[in-house]
Amino acid sequence: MIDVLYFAWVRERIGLAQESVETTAATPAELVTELAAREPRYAAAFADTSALRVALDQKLASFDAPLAGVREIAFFPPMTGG
Amino acid sequence: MIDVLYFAWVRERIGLAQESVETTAATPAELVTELAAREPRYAAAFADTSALRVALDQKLASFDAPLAGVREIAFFPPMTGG
Amino acid sequence: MRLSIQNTPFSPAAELEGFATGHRETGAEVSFTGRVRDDTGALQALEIEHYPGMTEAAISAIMAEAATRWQLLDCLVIHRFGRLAPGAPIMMVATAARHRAEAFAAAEYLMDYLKSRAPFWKREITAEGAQWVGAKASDEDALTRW
Amino acid sequence: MRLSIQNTPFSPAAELEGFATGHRETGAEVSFTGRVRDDTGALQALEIEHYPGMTEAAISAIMAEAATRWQLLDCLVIHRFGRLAPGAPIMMVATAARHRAEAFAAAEYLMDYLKSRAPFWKREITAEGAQWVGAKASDEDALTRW
Repeated sequence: MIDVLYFAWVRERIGLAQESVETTAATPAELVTELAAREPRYAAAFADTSALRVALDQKLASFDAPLAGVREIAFFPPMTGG
Repeated sequence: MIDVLYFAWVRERIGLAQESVETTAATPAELVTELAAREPRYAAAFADTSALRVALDQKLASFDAPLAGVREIAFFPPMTGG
Repeated sequence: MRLSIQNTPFSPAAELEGFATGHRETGAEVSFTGRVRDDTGALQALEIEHYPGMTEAAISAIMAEAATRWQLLDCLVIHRFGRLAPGAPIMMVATAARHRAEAFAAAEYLMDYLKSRAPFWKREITAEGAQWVGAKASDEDALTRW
Repeated sequence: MRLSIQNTPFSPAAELEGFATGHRETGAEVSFTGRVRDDTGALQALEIEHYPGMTEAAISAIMAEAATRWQLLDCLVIHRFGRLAPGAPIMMVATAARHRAEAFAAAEYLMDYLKSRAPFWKREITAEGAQWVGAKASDEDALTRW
């Protein structure tokens, strides 16, 4: 089980801010493939992962980083703070 | 007649903040030569003009700028504002 | 060092009161304030979403890096989230150092990293609806200078 | 735009109140404050001499140039002269622009030119006597980047 968080337009497209997911995905990229296969709203949110960022346990990571031991993963668009 | 102003250690060495000088000097460099010939305190202040700056009518200028028409000339060390 | 992520308004001027006092070596202080800009007069509000927990961790790490690189004597970051009116301060950074070059560089570094590495997302609200603000390539490019 | 050359103390925080308000295009404000630094604990006071008339003219020209180069929406310079205590603010600049790059560049430009082109001279007073502060070659060099 892993907590999956969505922010900004990713959250809007999926219609959820957070969910717990049962997965054997080894990387964020594999998790994206699983989620996109679920429903069109997920497929729409993950259509272009080059437009997305991912954080593992609240640290920016790459889509091919290992998911082993990670408790919280977040998907969001590039940040626009400041 | 030209008003001559001295600032910072130039003022201290000459012992004057301001004086009016009768001169036919064509440039600040010529005026420096005239003043340095007057007394040791002027010679001390003007010993190294590369350590000095000059302003003509309150604008930075070079030591070989024309003095014609200038009413106020000032000599001072490099500025240390800010 | 102080960091505040808050949904309440703040006054940059008031926050600067007392900043960096008590350090006799402080010669230079720089502050930056970002405000809700309304270029066209059509903006009703700016909504800012963030990632609680990661926001604080990411900005703390950026501040620690800046403090080390430029030997800062003090450092302050305030960033709002929630709904902001046009003209309102969004965020501010302040830096204190011995000399101006360090204070300026640290403030610009903090801003560049906050723009692209702190998990905030902005949405502009107008009469036509809501529009997510896109990240600018120039903001990402700005990081390459550090 | 506001310029004040004064021998009275000022509060940088208080001076920032109201700065750049009333411009809906303002997205970025930068302030710089220079303080009397006391590295050794031996400084009794800093005395600042200036050239009345030329000071105002020189700084006004620098501000006008900065406002043009970076399309500033507001600009403020305050500089003290006379006798200052350790820790006291010597001077401040503030700039307002649409984006942060312009506000930062204009503030740094103003500082670089104020350092080397505004007719101020500083003297440090300690128990051993008074010592004129020498100009730094690095301050003159800083102008070459503009």
